[in-house]
Amino acid sequence: MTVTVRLFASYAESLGRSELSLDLGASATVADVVNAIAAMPGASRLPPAPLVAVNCSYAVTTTNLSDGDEIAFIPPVAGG
Amino acid sequence: MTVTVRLFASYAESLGRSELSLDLGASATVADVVNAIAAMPGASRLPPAPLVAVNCSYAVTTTNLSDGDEIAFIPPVAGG
Amino acid sequence: MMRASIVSEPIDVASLTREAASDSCGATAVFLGTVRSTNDGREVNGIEYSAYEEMAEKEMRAILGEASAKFVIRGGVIEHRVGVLKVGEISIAVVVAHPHRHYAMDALRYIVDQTKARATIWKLEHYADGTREWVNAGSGAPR
Amino acid sequence: MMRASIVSEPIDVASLTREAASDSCGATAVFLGTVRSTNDGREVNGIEYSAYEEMAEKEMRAILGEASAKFVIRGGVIEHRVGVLKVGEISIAVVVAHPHRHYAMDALRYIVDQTKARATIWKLEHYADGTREWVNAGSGAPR
Repeated sequence: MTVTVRLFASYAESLGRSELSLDLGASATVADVVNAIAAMPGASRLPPAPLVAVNCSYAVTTTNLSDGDEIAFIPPVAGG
Repeated sequence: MTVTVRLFASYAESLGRSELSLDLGASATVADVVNAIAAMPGASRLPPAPLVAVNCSYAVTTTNLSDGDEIAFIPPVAGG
Repeated sequence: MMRASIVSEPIDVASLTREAASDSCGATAVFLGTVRSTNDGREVNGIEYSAYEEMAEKEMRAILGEASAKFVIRGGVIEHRVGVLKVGEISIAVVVAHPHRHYAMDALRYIVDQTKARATIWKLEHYADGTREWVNAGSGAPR
Repeated sequence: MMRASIVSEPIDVASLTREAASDSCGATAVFLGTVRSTNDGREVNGIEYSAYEEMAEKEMRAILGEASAKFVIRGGVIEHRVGVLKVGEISIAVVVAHPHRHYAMDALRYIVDQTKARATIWKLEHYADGTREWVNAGSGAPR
Protein backbone atom coordinates (compact mmCIF):
# COMPACT_ATOMS: atom_id res chain seq x y z
CA MET A 1 0.00 0.00 0.00
CA THR A 2 0.97 3.62 -0.50
CA VAL A 3 0.25 6.23 2.13
CA THR A 4 0.84 9.98 2.30
CA VAL A 5 2.77 11.39 5.23
CA ARG A 6 2.30 15.03 6.22
CA LEU A 7 4.60 17.01 8.47
CA PHE A 8 3.87 20.42 9.99
CA ALA A 9 5.57 23.35 11.67
CA SER A 10 8.75 22.41 13.54
CA TYR A 11 8.53 18.79 12.32
CA ALA A 12 8.47 19.90 8.69
CA GLU A 13 11.39 22.21 9.40
CA SER A 14 13.37 19.43 11.11
CA LEU A 15 12.88 16.97 8.26
CA GLY A 16 13.12 19.57 5.51
CA ARG A 17 9.83 18.56 3.92
CA SER A 18 6.12 18.75 4.57
CA GLU A 19 4.80 15.81 2.57
CA LEU A 20 6.01 12.47 1.25
CA SER A 21 4.71 9.13 0.00
CA LEU A 22 5.60 5.84 1.68
CA ASP A 23 5.24 2.34 0.24
CA LEU A 24 4.37 -0.10 3.01
CA GLY A 25 3.63 -3.81 3.16
CA ALA A 26 0.14 -5.15 3.62
CA SER A 27 -1.18 -4.95 7.22
CA ALA A 28 1.07 -1.95 7.97
CA THR A 29 0.32 0.06 11.11
CA VAL A 30 1.06 3.58 12.33
CA ALA A 31 4.18 2.18 14.01
CA ASP A 32 5.66 1.36 10.60
CA VAL A 33 5.25 4.98 9.49
CA VAL A 34 6.67 6.31 12.76
CA ASN A 35 9.72 4.04 12.34
CA ALA A 36 10.21 5.07 8.73
CA ILE A 37 10.10 8.76 9.64
CA ALA A 38 12.40 8.20 12.65
CA ALA A 39 15.03 6.87 10.26
CA MET A 40 15.09 10.05 8.17
CA PRO A 41 17.78 12.74 8.52
CA GLY A 42 16.66 15.40 11.02
CA ALA A 43 14.19 13.10 12.76
CA SER A 44 16.23 13.15 15.95
CA ARG A 45 14.58 16.49 16.70
CA LEU A 46 11.14 14.85 16.80
CA PRO A 47 9.85 13.35 20.07
CA PRO A 48 10.21 9.54 20.37
CA ALA A 49 6.43 9.05 20.33
CA PRO A 50 4.94 11.89 18.27
CA LEU A 51 1.20 12.40 18.08
CA VAL A 52 -0.13 10.97 14.84
CA ALA A 53 -3.43 11.37 13.05
CA VAL A 54 -4.78 9.08 10.34
CA ASN A 55 -7.21 10.81 7.97
CA CYS A 56 -7.65 13.68 10.44
CA SER A 57 -8.36 11.51 13.51
CA TYR A 58 -5.83 10.89 16.25
CA ALA A 59 -4.45 7.36 16.10
CA VAL A 60 -2.25 5.04 18.14
CA THR A 61 0.79 3.06 16.99
CA THR A 62 -1.26 -0.10 16.53
CA THR A 63 -3.83 1.56 14.25
CA ASN A 64 -4.04 -0.35 10.97
CA LEU A 65 -3.51 1.53 7.72
CA SER A 66 -5.13 1.24 4.32
CA ASP A 67 -3.94 2.22 0.88
CA GLY A 68 -4.34 5.96 0.33
CA ASP A 69 -4.41 6.89 4.02
CA GLU A 70 -3.02 10.26 5.09
CA ILE A 71 -0.80 10.03 8.16
CA ALA A 72 -0.02 13.35 9.84
CA PHE A 73 2.56 14.05 12.52
CA ILE A 74 1.09 16.64 14.88
CA PRO A 75 3.46 18.91 16.84
CA PRO A 76 2.15 20.54 20.04
CA VAL A 77 -0.55 22.91 18.81
CA ALA A 78 -0.42 26.66 19.38
CA GLY A 79 -3.31 28.34 17.64
CA GLY A 80 -5.06 31.52 18.61
CA MET B 1 -33.98 78.12 45.92
CA THR B 2 -34.91 76.83 42.49
CA VAL B 3 -34.17 73.25 41.47
CA THR B 4 -34.70 71.31 38.26
CA VAL B 5 -36.64 68.05 38.41
CA ARG B 6 -36.15 65.44 35.71
CA LEU B 7 -38.47 62.53 35.01
CA PHE B 8 -37.73 59.56 32.77
CA ALA B 9 -39.39 56.69 30.98
CA SER B 10 -42.62 55.51 32.67
CA TYR B 11 -42.41 58.32 35.24
CA ALA B 12 -42.29 60.96 32.52
CA GLU B 13 -45.18 59.26 30.79
CA SER B 14 -47.23 59.12 34.02
CA LEU B 15 -46.73 62.78 34.81
CA GLY B 16 -46.90 63.95 31.21
CA ARG B 17 -43.62 65.83 31.38
CA SER B 18 -39.92 65.13 31.59
CA GLU B 19 -38.59 68.28 33.22
CA LEU B 20 -39.85 71.04 35.52
CA SER B 21 -38.58 73.76 37.86
CA LEU B 22 -39.54 73.88 41.51
CA ASP B 23 -39.19 76.81 43.87
CA LEU B 24 -38.39 75.57 47.38
CA GLY B 25 -37.74 77.19 50.72
CA ALA B 26 -34.25 77.44 52.18
CA SER B 27 -32.96 74.19 53.75
CA ALA B 28 -35.17 72.09 51.44
CA THR B 29 -34.44 68.37 51.18
CA VAL B 30 -35.17 65.61 48.69
CA ALA B 31 -38.32 64.83 50.69
CA ASP B 32 -39.75 68.22 49.72
CA VAL B 33 -39.28 67.45 46.04
CA VAL B 34 -40.74 63.95 46.42
CA ASN B 35 -43.79 65.42 48.13
CA ALA B 36 -44.21 68.10 45.49
CA ILE B 37 -44.10 65.53 42.71
CA ALA B 38 -46.43 63.17 44.59
CA ALA B 39 -49.05 65.93 44.58
CA MET B 40 -49.03 66.22 40.79
CA PRO B 41 -51.67 64.63 38.54
CA GLY B 42 -50.57 61.14 37.44
CA ALA B 43 -48.15 60.71 40.34
CA SER B 44 -50.24 57.89 41.81
CA ARG B 45 -48.57 55.61 39.28
CA LEU B 46 -45.12 56.30 40.80
CA PRO B 47 -43.91 54.16 43.71
CA PRO B 48 -44.31 55.74 47.19
CA ALA B 49 -40.52 55.97 47.67
CA PRO B 50 -38.99 56.43 44.22
CA LEU B 51 -35.23 56.32 43.73
CA VAL B 52 -33.90 59.84 43.46
CA ALA B 53 -30.56 61.20 42.30
CA VAL B 54 -29.22 64.66 43.02
CA ASN B 55 -26.76 65.90 40.43
CA CYS B 56 -26.28 62.34 39.09
CA SER B 57 -25.63 60.70 42.50
CA TYR B 58 -28.22 58.62 44.31
CA ALA B 59 -29.64 60.46 47.31
CA VAL B 60 -31.92 59.81 50.29
CA THR B 61 -34.96 61.79 51.41
CA THR B 62 -32.94 63.72 54.00
CA THR B 63 -30.33 64.89 51.50
CA ASN B 64 -30.10 68.68 51.60
CA LEU B 65 -30.56 70.60 48.36
CA SER B 66 -28.90 73.72 47.00
CA ASP B 67 -30.05 76.26 44.48
CA GLY B 68 -29.59 74.94 40.94
CA ASP B 69 -29.53 71.26 41.88
CA GLU B 70 -30.88 68.71 39.43
CA ILE B 71 -33.14 66.13 41.08
CA ALA B 72 -33.89 63.08 38.96
CA PHE B 73 -36.53 60.41 39.59
CA ILE B 74 -35.06 57.10 38.48
CA PRO B 75 -37.40 54.28 37.39
CA PRO B 76 -36.12 50.69 37.51
CA VAL B 77 -33.36 50.61 34.88
CA ALA B 78 -33.46 48.30 31.88
CA GLY B 79 -30.52 49.01 29.62
CA GLY B 80 -28.77 46.59 27.32
CA MET C 1 -8.32 54.02 25.86
CA MET C 2 -11.43 54.08 28.05
CA ARG C 3 -14.72 55.66 26.97
CA ALA C 4 -18.40 55.32 27.84
CA SER C 5 -21.04 57.09 25.74
CA ILE C 6 -24.73 57.29 25.09
CA VAL C 7 -25.16 57.66 21.32
CA SER C 8 -28.08 58.20 19.00
CA GLU C 9 -26.47 57.02 15.75
CA PRO C 10 -25.91 53.35 14.75
CA ILE C 11 -22.99 51.76 16.63
CA ASP C 12 -19.89 51.11 14.52
CA VAL C 13 -18.36 47.99 16.05
CA ALA C 14 -15.21 47.96 13.93
CA SER C 15 -14.39 51.48 14.99
CA LEU C 16 -14.91 50.67 18.70
CA THR C 17 -12.69 47.63 18.37
CA ARG C 18 -9.89 49.73 16.90
CA GLU C 19 -10.38 52.30 19.63
CA ALA C 20 -10.01 49.78 22.48
CA ALA C 21 -7.13 47.84 20.94
CA SER C 22 -3.44 48.40 21.41
CA ASP C 23 -0.35 46.54 20.24
CA SER C 24 0.28 45.19 23.74
CA CYS C 25 -3.13 43.51 23.86
CA GLY C 26 -3.50 40.10 22.25
CA ALA C 27 -7.14 39.67 23.23
CA THR C 28 -10.21 41.72 22.39
CA ALA C 29 -13.58 40.63 23.76
CA VAL C 30 -16.75 42.19 22.41
CA PHE C 31 -20.38 42.02 23.46
CA LEU C 32 -23.20 43.24 21.25
CA GLY C 33 -26.76 43.46 22.45
CA THR C 34 -29.31 43.52 19.66
CA VAL C 35 -33.06 43.92 19.53
CA ARG C 36 -34.69 40.49 19.53
CA SER C 37 -37.74 39.62 17.47
CA THR C 38 -39.54 38.11 20.46
CA ASN C 39 -39.58 38.72 24.22
CA ASP C 40 -41.56 36.64 26.70
CA GLY C 41 -43.36 35.09 23.77
CA ARG C 42 -44.51 38.39 22.29
CA GLU C 43 -43.52 39.50 18.80
CA VAL C 44 -41.40 42.67 18.95
CA ASN C 45 -41.16 45.29 16.20
CA GLY C 46 -38.58 47.45 17.93
CA ILE C 47 -37.41 48.98 21.19
CA GLU C 48 -37.36 52.64 22.12
CA TYR C 49 -34.39 53.32 24.40
CA SER C 50 -34.12 56.44 26.52
CA ALA C 51 -31.52 57.44 29.08
CA TYR C 52 -30.61 59.92 31.76
CA GLU C 53 -27.53 60.50 29.68
CA GLU C 54 -25.23 62.36 32.08
CA MET C 55 -25.84 59.87 34.89
CA ALA C 56 -25.66 56.82 32.61
CA GLU C 57 -22.30 57.96 31.24
CA LYS C 58 -21.05 58.66 34.76
CA GLU C 59 -22.12 55.18 35.92
CA MET C 60 -20.61 53.47 32.87
CA ARG C 61 -17.34 55.31 33.37
CA ALA C 62 -17.35 54.14 36.99
CA ILE C 63 -17.92 50.56 35.78
CA LEU C 64 -14.94 50.84 33.40
CA GLY C 65 -12.87 52.09 36.32
CA GLU C 66 -13.92 49.12 38.43
CA ALA C 67 -13.10 46.70 35.59
CA SER C 68 -9.76 48.39 35.19
CA ALA C 69 -9.00 47.89 38.90
CA LYS C 70 -10.26 44.29 39.01
CA PHE C 71 -8.93 42.96 35.71
CA VAL C 72 -6.23 45.46 34.70
CA ILE C 73 -7.81 46.01 31.30
CA ARG C 74 -5.82 48.23 28.93
CA GLY C 75 -8.75 49.38 26.85
CA GLY C 76 -12.50 49.49 27.37
CA VAL C 77 -15.32 51.14 25.46
CA ILE C 78 -19.06 51.11 26.16
CA GLU C 79 -21.58 52.59 23.76
CA HIS C 80 -25.30 52.44 24.40
CA ARG C 81 -27.66 53.72 21.78
CA VAL C 82 -30.91 55.57 22.44
CA GLY C 83 -33.90 56.16 20.18
CA VAL C 84 -36.14 53.73 18.33
CA LEU C 85 -34.22 50.60 17.23
CA LYS C 86 -35.50 47.96 14.86
CA VAL C 87 -35.09 44.19 15.33
CA GLY C 88 -31.46 43.23 14.78
CA GLU C 89 -30.02 46.67 15.48
CA ILE C 90 -27.28 47.00 18.11
CA SER C 91 -28.39 48.68 21.34
CA ILE C 92 -25.19 48.16 23.33
CA ALA C 93 -21.59 47.40 22.45
CA VAL C 94 -18.86 46.69 24.99
CA VAL C 95 -15.26 46.18 23.88
CA VAL C 96 -12.42 45.16 26.19
CA ALA C 97 -8.75 44.77 25.28
CA HIS C 98 -6.28 42.91 27.47
CA PRO C 99 -2.96 41.13 26.95
CA HIS C 100 -4.61 37.86 28.04
CA ARG C 101 -7.86 36.32 26.91
CA HIS C 102 -9.34 35.15 30.20
CA TYR C 103 -9.04 38.57 31.79
CA ALA C 104 -10.56 40.13 28.68
CA MET C 105 -13.57 37.82 28.85
CA ASP C 106 -13.96 38.17 32.64
CA ALA C 107 -13.90 41.95 32.32
CA LEU C 108 -16.38 41.84 29.43
CA ARG C 109 -18.91 39.92 31.50
CA TYR C 110 -18.44 42.25 34.46
CA ILE C 111 -18.95 45.38 32.37
CA VAL C 112 -21.98 44.03 30.52
CA ASP C 113 -23.70 42.79 33.68
CA GLN C 114 -23.00 45.95 35.65
CA THR C 115 -24.06 48.24 32.81
CA LYS C 116 -27.37 46.43 32.45
CA ALA C 117 -27.93 46.55 36.22
CA ARG C 118 -26.84 50.12 36.88
CA ALA C 119 -26.88 52.43 33.86
CA THR C 120 -29.86 54.81 33.90
CA ILE C 121 -31.35 53.55 30.65
CA TRP C 122 -34.90 52.42 29.93
CA LYS C 123 -36.64 50.56 27.19
CA LEU C 124 -40.14 50.71 25.81
CA GLU C 125 -40.89 47.65 23.74
CA HIS C 126 -43.04 48.11 20.64
CA TYR C 127 -44.99 44.94 19.92
CA ALA C 128 -46.31 43.71 16.60
CA ASP C 129 -49.88 44.00 17.92
CA GLY C 130 -49.44 47.77 18.26
CA THR C 131 -49.09 47.86 22.06
CA ARG C 132 -46.08 49.21 23.96
CA GLU C 133 -44.69 48.35 27.36
CA TRP C 134 -41.92 49.58 29.64
CA VAL C 135 -39.51 46.75 30.39
CA ASN C 136 -38.50 46.30 34.01
CA ALA C 137 -35.23 44.44 33.77
CA GLY C 138 -33.21 45.86 36.63
CA SER C 139 -33.84 46.92 40.17
CA GLY C 140 -32.73 50.47 39.66
CA ALA C 141 -31.28 50.33 43.15
CA PRO C 142 -27.90 51.82 43.90
CA ARG C 143 -25.22 49.23 44.54
CA MET D 1 -25.43 29.42 11.12
CA MET D 2 -22.34 27.44 12.16
CA ARG D 3 -19.03 27.61 10.31
CA ALA D 4 -15.36 26.99 11.07
CA SER D 5 -12.69 27.96 8.55
CA ILE D 6 -8.98 28.40 8.12
CA VAL D 7 -8.49 31.52 6.00
CA SER D 8 -5.53 33.28 4.44
CA GLU D 9 -7.09 36.70 3.90
CA PRO D 10 -7.67 39.34 6.62
CA ILE D 11 -10.61 38.49 8.88
CA ASP D 12 -13.70 40.68 8.39
CA VAL D 13 -15.26 40.84 11.85
CA ALA D 14 -18.39 42.75 10.82
CA SER D 15 -19.18 40.13 8.21
CA LEU D 16 -18.74 37.27 10.72
CA THR D 17 -20.97 39.05 13.21
CA ARG D 18 -23.73 39.36 10.61
CA GLU D 19 -23.26 35.72 9.68
CA ALA D 20 -23.70 34.43 13.25
CA ALA D 21 -26.57 36.72 14.17
CA SER D 22 -30.26 36.08 13.83
CA ASP D 23 -33.36 38.01 14.85
CA SER D 24 -34.07 35.60 17.70
CA CYS D 25 -30.67 36.28 19.30
CA GLY D 26 -30.29 39.33 21.50
CA ALA D 27 -26.68 38.65 22.42
CA THR D 28 -23.58 38.38 20.27
CA ALA D 29 -20.23 37.67 21.94
CA VAL D 30 -17.02 38.07 19.98
CA PHE D 31 -13.41 37.20 20.69
CA LEU D 32 -10.55 38.53 18.59
CA GLY D 33 -7.00 37.31 19.02
CA THR D 34 -4.41 39.72 17.67
CA VAL D 35 -0.65 39.59 17.31
CA ARG D 36 0.95 41.23 20.35
CA SER D 37 4.02 43.42 20.17
CA THR D 38 5.75 41.50 22.95
CA ASN D 39 5.73 37.92 24.20
CA ASP D 40 7.64 36.72 27.25
CA GLY D 41 9.48 40.02 27.25
CA ARG D 42 10.68 39.70 23.64
CA GLU D 43 9.76 42.23 20.99
CA VAL D 44 7.69 40.61 18.27
CA ASN D 45 7.52 41.77 14.62
CA GLY D 46 4.92 39.24 13.54
CA ILE D 47 3.71 35.66 13.73
CA GLU D 48 3.67 33.09 10.96
CA TYR D 49 0.65 30.81 11.41
CA SER D 50 0.38 27.45 9.69
CA ALA D 51 -2.26 24.75 9.98
CA TYR D 52 -3.20 21.22 9.08
CA GLU D 53 -6.25 22.80 7.55
CA GLU D 54 -8.58 19.84 7.04
CA MET D 55 -8.03 18.57 10.58
CA ALA D 56 -8.19 22.02 12.16
CA GLU D 57 -11.50 22.71 10.47
CA LYS D 58 -12.82 19.31 11.50
CA GLU D 59 -11.78 19.94 15.13
CA MET D 60 -13.24 23.47 15.15
CA ARG D 61 -16.52 22.17 13.73
CA ALA D 62 -16.56 19.56 16.50
CA ILE D 63 -16.02 22.32 19.07
CA LEU D 64 -18.95 24.30 17.64
CA GLY D 65 -21.06 21.16 17.90
CA GLU D 66 -20.06 20.72 21.54
CA ALA D 67 -20.86 24.37 22.28
CA SER D 68 -24.18 23.97 20.56
CA ALA D 69 -25.01 20.96 22.75
CA LYS D 70 -23.77 22.57 25.99
CA PHE D 71 -25.05 26.10 25.56
CA VAL D 72 -27.72 25.82 22.84
CA ILE D 73 -26.10 28.52 20.74
CA ARG D 74 -28.03 29.54 17.63
CA GLY D 75 -25.04 30.79 15.67
CA GLY D 76 -21.30 30.25 15.87
CA VAL D 77 -18.44 31.12 13.56
CA ILE D 78 -14.72 30.48 13.98
CA GLU D 79 -12.15 31.85 11.57
CA HIS D 80 -8.43 31.32 12.06
CA ARG D 81 -6.02 32.98 9.72
CA VAL D 82 -2.76 31.48 8.44
CA GLY D 83 0.28 33.15 6.87
CA VAL D 84 2.52 35.92 8.17
CA LEU D 85 0.60 38.38 10.36
CA LYS D 86 1.89 41.72 11.57
CA VAL D 87 1.46 43.13 15.07
CA GLY D 88 -2.18 44.12 15.61
CA GLU D 89 -3.61 41.86 12.91
CA ILE D 90 -6.40 39.43 13.84
CA SER D 91 -5.33 35.78 13.93
CA ILE D 92 -8.56 34.31 15.30
CA ALA D 93 -12.15 35.49 15.49
CA VAL D 94 -14.91 33.64 17.29
CA VAL D 95 -18.50 34.89 17.15
CA VAL D 96 -21.38 33.38 19.12
CA ALA D 97 -25.04 34.39 18.96
CA HIS D 98 -27.58 33.40 21.59
CA PRO D 99 -30.91 34.71 22.86
CA HIS D 100 -29.30 35.34 26.28
CA ARG D 101 -26.05 37.03 27.14
CA HIS D 102 -24.62 34.70 29.77
CA TYR D 103 -24.93 31.67 27.53
CA ALA D 104 -23.34 33.63 24.69
CA MET D 105 -20.34 34.56 26.84
CA ASP D 106 -20.02 31.07 28.37
CA ALA D 107 -20.04 29.53 24.90
CA LEU D 108 -17.52 32.09 23.66
CA ARG D 109 -15.04 31.16 26.37
CA TYR D 110 -15.53 27.46 25.73
CA ILE D 111 -14.96 27.78 21.99
CA VAL D 112 -11.91 30.02 22.33
CA ASP D 113 -10.26 27.82 24.97
CA GLN D 114 -10.95 24.59 23.13
CA THR D 115 -9.84 25.97 19.77
CA LYS D 116 -6.54 27.10 21.23
CA ALA D 117 -6.04 23.74 22.94
CA ARG D 118 -7.10 21.46 20.11
CA ALA D 119 -7.01 23.01 16.62
CA THR D 120 -4.01 21.81 14.59
CA ILE D 121 -2.49 25.24 14.15
CA TRP D 122 1.07 26.38 14.84
CA LYS D 123 2.85 29.66 15.21
CA LEU D 124 6.37 30.74 14.45
CA GLU D 125 7.13 34.02 16.16
CA HIS D 126 9.33 36.49 14.32
CA TYR D 127 11.29 38.63 16.78
CA ALA D 128 12.65 42.11 16.29
CA ASP D 129 16.20 40.76 16.73
CA GLY D 130 15.77 38.66 13.57
CA THR D 131 15.35 35.29 15.30
CA ARG D 132 12.33 33.03 15.00
CA GLU D 133 10.86 30.48 17.37
CA TRP D 134 8.06 27.91 17.32
CA VAL D 135 5.63 28.64 20.12
CA ASN D 136 4.54 25.69 22.23
CA ALA D 137 1.27 26.84 23.72
CA GLY D 138 -0.81 23.69 23.81
CA SER D 139 -0.24 20.07 24.63
CA GLY D 140 -1.26 18.82 21.22
CA ALA D 141 -2.82 15.84 22.98
CA PRO D 142 -6.20 14.57 21.95
CA ARG D 143 -8.89 15.09 24.55
